Amino acid sequence: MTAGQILVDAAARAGWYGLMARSLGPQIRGGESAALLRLSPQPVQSADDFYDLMVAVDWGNIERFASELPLHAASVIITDPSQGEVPPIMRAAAPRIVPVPLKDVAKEVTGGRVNMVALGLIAAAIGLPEDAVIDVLRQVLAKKGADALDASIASLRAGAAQAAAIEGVPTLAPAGKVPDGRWSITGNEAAGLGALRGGVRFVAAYPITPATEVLEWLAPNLAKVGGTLVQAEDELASITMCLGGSFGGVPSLTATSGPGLALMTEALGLGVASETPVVVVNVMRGGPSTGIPTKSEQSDLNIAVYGLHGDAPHIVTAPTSIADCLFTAQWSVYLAESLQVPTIMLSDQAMGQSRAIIDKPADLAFVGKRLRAEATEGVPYQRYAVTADGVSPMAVPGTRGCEYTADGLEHSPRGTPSTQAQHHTDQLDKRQRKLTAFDYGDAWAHHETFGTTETDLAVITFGSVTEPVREALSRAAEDGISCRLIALRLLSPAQPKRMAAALDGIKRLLVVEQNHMAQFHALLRAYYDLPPSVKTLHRPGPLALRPHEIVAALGDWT
Amino acid sequence: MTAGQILVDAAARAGWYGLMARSLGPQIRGGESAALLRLSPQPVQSADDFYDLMVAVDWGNIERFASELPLHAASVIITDPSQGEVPPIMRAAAPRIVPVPLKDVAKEVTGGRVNMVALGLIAAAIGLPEDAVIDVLRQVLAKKGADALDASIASLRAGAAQAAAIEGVPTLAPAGKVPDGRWSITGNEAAGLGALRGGVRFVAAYPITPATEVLEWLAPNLAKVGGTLVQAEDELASITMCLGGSFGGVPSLTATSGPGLALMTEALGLGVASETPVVVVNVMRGGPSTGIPTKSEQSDLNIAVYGLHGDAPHIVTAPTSIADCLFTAQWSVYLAESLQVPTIMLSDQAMGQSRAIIDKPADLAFVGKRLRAEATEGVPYQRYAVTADGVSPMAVPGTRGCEYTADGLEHSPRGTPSTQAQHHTDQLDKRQRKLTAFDYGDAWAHHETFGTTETDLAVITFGSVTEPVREALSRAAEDGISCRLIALRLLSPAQPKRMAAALDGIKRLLVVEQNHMAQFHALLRAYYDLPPSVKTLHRPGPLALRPHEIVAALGDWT
Amino acid sequence: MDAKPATPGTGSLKAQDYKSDLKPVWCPGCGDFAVLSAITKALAELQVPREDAAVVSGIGCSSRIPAYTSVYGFHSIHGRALPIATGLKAARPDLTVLCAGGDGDGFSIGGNHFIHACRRNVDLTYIVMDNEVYGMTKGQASPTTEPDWTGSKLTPEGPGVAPFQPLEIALSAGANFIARGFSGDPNFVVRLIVEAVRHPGFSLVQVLSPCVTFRPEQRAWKETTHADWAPENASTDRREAFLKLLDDDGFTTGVLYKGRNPVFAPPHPSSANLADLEKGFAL
Amino acid sequence: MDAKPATPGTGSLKAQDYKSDLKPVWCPGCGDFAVLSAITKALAELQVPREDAAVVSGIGCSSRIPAYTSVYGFHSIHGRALPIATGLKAARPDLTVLCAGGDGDGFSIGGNHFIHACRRNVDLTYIVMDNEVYGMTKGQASPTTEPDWTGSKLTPEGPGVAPFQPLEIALSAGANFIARGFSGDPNFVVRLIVEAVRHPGFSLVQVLSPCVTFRPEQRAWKETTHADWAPENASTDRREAFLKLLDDDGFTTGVLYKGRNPVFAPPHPSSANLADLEKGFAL
Ligand SMILES: Cc1ncc(C[n+]2csc(CCOP(=O)(O)OP(=O)(O)O)c2C)c(N)n1
Ligand SMILES: Cc1ncc(C[n+]2csc(CCOP(=O)(O)OP(=O)(O)O)c2C)c(N)n1
Ligand code: SF4
Ligand code: SF4
Ligand SMILES: [Mg+2]
Ligand SMILES: [Mg+2]
Repeated sequence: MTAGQILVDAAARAGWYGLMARSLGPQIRGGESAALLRLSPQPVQSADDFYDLMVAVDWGNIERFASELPLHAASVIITDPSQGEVPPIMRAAAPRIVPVPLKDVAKEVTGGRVNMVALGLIAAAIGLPEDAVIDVLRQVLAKKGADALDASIASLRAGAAQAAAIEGVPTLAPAGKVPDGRWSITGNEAAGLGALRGGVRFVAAYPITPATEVLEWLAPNLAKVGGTLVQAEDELASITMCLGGSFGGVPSLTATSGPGLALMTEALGLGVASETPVVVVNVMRGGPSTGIPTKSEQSDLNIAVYGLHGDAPHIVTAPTSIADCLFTAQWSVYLAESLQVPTIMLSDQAMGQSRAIIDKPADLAFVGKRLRAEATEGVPYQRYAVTADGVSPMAVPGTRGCEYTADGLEHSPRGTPSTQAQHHTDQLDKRQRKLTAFDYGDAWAHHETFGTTETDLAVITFGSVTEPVREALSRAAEDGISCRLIALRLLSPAQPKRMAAALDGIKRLLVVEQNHMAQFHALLRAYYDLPPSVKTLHRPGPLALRPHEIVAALGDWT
Repeated sequence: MTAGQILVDAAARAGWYGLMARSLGPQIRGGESAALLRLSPQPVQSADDFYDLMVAVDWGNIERFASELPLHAASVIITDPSQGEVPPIMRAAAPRIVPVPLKDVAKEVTGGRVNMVALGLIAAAIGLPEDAVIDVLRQVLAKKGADALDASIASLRAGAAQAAAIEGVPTLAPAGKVPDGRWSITGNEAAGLGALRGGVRFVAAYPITPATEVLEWLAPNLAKVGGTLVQAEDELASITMCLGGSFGGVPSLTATSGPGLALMTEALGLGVASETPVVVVNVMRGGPSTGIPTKSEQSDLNIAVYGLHGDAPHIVTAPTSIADCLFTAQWSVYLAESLQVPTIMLSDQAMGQSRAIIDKPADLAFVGKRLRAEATEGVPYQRYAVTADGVSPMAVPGTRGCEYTADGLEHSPRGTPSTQAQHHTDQLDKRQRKLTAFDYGDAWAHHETFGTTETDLAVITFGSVTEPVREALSRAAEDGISCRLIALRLLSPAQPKRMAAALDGIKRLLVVEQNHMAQFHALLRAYYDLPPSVKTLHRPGPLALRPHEIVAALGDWT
Repeated sequence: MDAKPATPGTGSLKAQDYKSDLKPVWCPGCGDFAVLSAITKALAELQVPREDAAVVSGIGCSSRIPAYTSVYGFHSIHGRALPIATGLKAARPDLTVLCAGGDGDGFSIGGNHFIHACRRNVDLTYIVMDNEVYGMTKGQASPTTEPDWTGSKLTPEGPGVAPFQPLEIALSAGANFIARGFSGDPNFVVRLIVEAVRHPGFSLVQVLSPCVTFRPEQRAWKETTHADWAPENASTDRREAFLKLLDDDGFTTGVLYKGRNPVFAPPHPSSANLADLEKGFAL
Repeated sequence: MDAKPATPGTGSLKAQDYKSDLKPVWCPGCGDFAVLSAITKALAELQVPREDAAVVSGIGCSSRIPAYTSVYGFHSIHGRALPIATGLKAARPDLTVLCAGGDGDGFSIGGNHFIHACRRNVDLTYIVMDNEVYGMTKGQASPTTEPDWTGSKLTPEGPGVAPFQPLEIALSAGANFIARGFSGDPNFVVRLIVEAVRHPGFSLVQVLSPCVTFRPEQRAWKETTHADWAPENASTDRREAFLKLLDDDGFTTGVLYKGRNPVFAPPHPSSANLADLEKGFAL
């Protein structure tokens, strides 16, 4: 376990909330790496504008990720003088620099480690009770014996002893009462759990960064609840294995990222045409092509919404936070199963691989329920019956009297391949209708008003950008700028009526997203009537959108 | 050669123009089939509203494709009474029905064939000189000997003898002078030739309906001009083989249809990121999934424009007619090579597999010219140099001193993998800039004004729908409705300035396309400012959009 | 899922009961008619309840087969029949899963799934109707086509590539049951399919099935095939099977090999509920 | 394209000249360092002009290799190195084309291209750094991983699938040159690569290349490998090669097989111009 992880866990024990992300260099193992933490007495699921405290154990290759570590004049850098000068790039914001001979301090402790020294120093500087840290260490080092624990505690304390010299680091208020039943979870784990809650019992997997943890969390846990996971030879196989499992009646899911999703689109089209439900959790990373596998970006929106050939209506969802990965994954399974349609959930690296302390999520009723067919004596079963709501009862192998052949060729209601215009139109209509007629309820978007409801200003966003937007809007509200937030959880199909209601009275709209081409803005333009004045704040990864930038974009108008 | 084909060829010899499409049933061989012809003294590249004459040799399974054969009250059906009653579905429009005992007539000729009898009858009914037909027969039957030819001629004449009984079939005016140097060509062949004219010398192929003929035409012809064709194991291989050939400096192309394109998108993303030009001719068919492989539809627009993961700007073109397949294929190669970018040309089954008599196309100057790098002593070569126009000189293996590694990971100007925000932004910017800054010239769209220029009405369309739109607008102009036509040849990237100019003064816009979801309309909304009143006429395949329907859609306003 | 055993029943289902009422789109004389018949006869012999069997296919003439049977079917996309069948069987081990298709579907675009299905050894039977051509797309060379076949416009001088050897590859890749039949000897094909289904793990039955339209010369297979791999003498030793293959002319029919590789494990019985798992996240 | 012969030159280029100035991202001790070295030494021995050689790879730790050389390179996408190399060589037969990557890249996602590259026999050399794991994605089972390896969270009870046998599959699929090396014996790997490049057609060099991070036990390969397939005794007969493989423990190094299959034909010399072709459309 990394020092950063120990710190978050200790903070959690002390009753705080927190968030940890990691930034890794290109080296496969070793090389530069940074743990990026935020701790707070209130729930937090995204990063702040700047880091208050930076502890630099080593400056190697800092130029490769300095821009991911914004500091300001109030920041404090603790640096070991033996590592040489603080590089100019980190001094640009004129932070306060405090030299602490971390390595020397560690050397003076028997079995001392520089990471533990830094940990002790940070804990002391921010007011994190030593007990909480030692509790975690005890658990982490359980198997390593008493000596290891003692050495770590001694290192901690040696570090803490250096904290006196440090001023200006904000300390956290002690938590009144440690809230009960909180969880420590990443977005990828939450997606895995949401899948199980939604009823998924078959998973086919091909590893890819940054989605692998969804699959790795599911592997042992799925087995425990009687499900099956197959490691496939590639993504063509993983998605089609899922279609096979789902055809068999077992809710099925896979997880991937951009390059893998690209390989799945043909099969997703088969899912659409044959009306076989399946869920793909796509954890987005920098693109195009192999791009930047370890960094976050929201640039797979286009392929998720439009990437299937032919007229192929399907569902695209996006969680709005780490915790919401659970809800949205569960909801995605529910939608896929209810509507017999492939559903792509767009998570991203920033949510997927960050760990947060969250309140225990509620248990929800969204469990996938497929409309099943049973045989009726004398009435031949029509798998693709043209129904009013577009959903046709689906027989599952084992159901006597409903034997049918699922088909990716256009077909008659019975499923027989057909080139007839009428069959084509009827089936296209029903596949579209089942999605547009369905009542997605309030979950379609997260709505929130900051300040007064009487405002003509709104922000539309989605995915992991939602949390920094929320933070920005809270701040703006404090400054007297009221704003409505619409964070879409349902990216496709479009919900024009709900959107019209949500935008009622809005004259100025800011669209916030993390990609280069403003894909979300183009999607909104294509399917919604937007207010007269629309601005976009869009930027590709890897830099997170920070609350102050969003505040600034709002400010442009006001 | 089918009787339909002989008829078109004979008409061409007689100085007429013509068009032939085929409609086939599901049987792999045999089963129902129809030859759909249009003949005219003027160039024609699309079907009319109704067929004037229908000769039915057999009514088997007519209900499967009756809707593809629109008749009106002025139509004439010639039917062999031995085949039974004309089915009600074909009598719906109350055409005139003329029974002719085709089979009996054939039987009376030694070696007589019913197809030849029908051919003779049709030729005589429409005023096609017998000489022209016999000329073609002589060529077609060259290898079969004099007896076969004599029998065919006798059949022809026996058929012609029946023509007297037929009234009401419009006859064609004899061509004044037979125009020189005309061609008989399909859209797929034209695309193949355009590719060669553009400089393509490497092709990798995986067969798929209705694109196979592009590859089959290229196979022997490419070899003749020193190029190479490799039959690949699948589309993942065919597109990546093309990237390999193109990396080697040889302009490369493949052809496919929806399902194959879906399998190519990951590799196309690599083409975008590594800036490796390649052309994909995508001949659209009914979708989604395997859909309706033998019928036309324009429903791969979304995947072509948006189907790559990440921010992956690339080019999408569409020919506006069978003849234009040549021009647009050549232009597509030119664009791909000039801008070092994957280019998808969206053709469709209706253009690709129809044969037309056209005037010999002009020879154009659009030959792919890639900006090549040469080594400069002392200056290390930067493959992805950030240039003003976004195009970086590309070294080709064999160029001493410019050795570099192409990469699909985000990279520095030199090509070294990088996760840095600045590198990412710079490269995303340049890859976008090279496309948006380029001057596509007038070819971006086919413009035409029908009636007076002072009109507030326009139609935007693309692809094979263009020709019926042109015909509709000519008719509307005769009725006093003036209209501007903008048929986009460049579907992506968007050309907002050119479009604004083209739409200057337009208040009413009709968007015409052949798919279910109005994909083109959504694309236009996303990237262009459209006039206040926009209507769409969209319908999936397989039924062609007929001129009168387009006229009717215009009429709704007026 | 209820785990109904797919064991022989009372003998009440006849081959005809496994046929649907659809008329195949195949050309008259196509070898695939006999394969369809053989499948239905094999199902009758096995007495698999119709609702407990599924036939999965890709795209091609041969891949049309599922809808011509009266069991569950999935006519999917080109090349992906095997992973679909794999997912189905892994999720629903109670079903009898057949997978069927052509040489193009299985060995060209689907080649990767083929070798990995051989290795993975999920309990299913894969029937490949090999006509050494892409029938559906009007006659191009497939992986099993002879290098000098000049019948396709796409490769007018012949594909020029050594033919794919399905049985050798299957054996190398770890297939657990390997057989070859000829559609002109349909009763033998029935026997091969029955044995394949009964044998645990992944079973390959290559059926030489002439394409009378694009490879009319394949009618001569009647003369060239010879049933020299008697099922009762199938090798259980890979070395022996390899040696047989090295002497094979491509026309030997029968069962080449019956292995005893461990079969892909069925899912675990459920032992926990979600609340148990969620404890893992609690602080 | 000018057809510069890629024949040995004056001996002026050293191994070092084939190295770029980039520092590999690999973990200290990774077997791939030695493979990189071996490639550069082999190029030096062959004296291929730098501008006339290209190394094509997919994605994975091992697939990073092109940029560490100073010849042309294409670091492409996962699994597609072989078709890119095939297209390059088919379009530019004057170049010396190497293809390189990992066991996951080549045998899992790239498995179909692998078998078809073996058959197609384009003149290129494919070097697979086999570490029986997906290194880049932090240690999951690859096709060559033992069924009982429990080191991955994705398959906590082991992948449970029989390992992919690269050399057997290559031989079955028709590869024309098949060798195995061990990164711990780099000079031998140089020899294998040199022979592979010199041999016409498709050459496979599997190099056992330990992943010290996720498969530290592979350090023991030093003891288990044995160079018993002396290149000078390579089989030229497939039967003999199969028999050798049946006795192989997976650790024999050397050249197994050198075939004489016809090499994929280079493009035709140009004999017509476009105007000639266009005559075909004239009425
Ligand atoms: C992704 C994709 N590529 C190509 C095709 C076109 N296609 C349909 S069937 C087929 C080949 C069929 O050959 P085979 O599997 O041998 O079946 P056969 O028709 O010979 O029985 C091809 C290339 C397709 N449907 N999908
Ligand atoms: C389409 C796609 N799927 C998955 C991945 C993720 N991925 C990157 S490398 C790799 C496996 C690498 O294993 P191997 O080829 O053995 O190389 P090694 O790292 O062991 O050298 C995977 C699965 C990807 N980049 N693209
Ligand atoms: S084309 Fe060949 S394989 Fe297809 S149905 Fe006809 S005979 Fe059978
Ligand atoms: S993870 Fe393994 S294969 Fe990758 S660089 Fe490290 S040691 Fe080498
Ligand atoms: Mg076939
Ligand atoms: Mg590996």
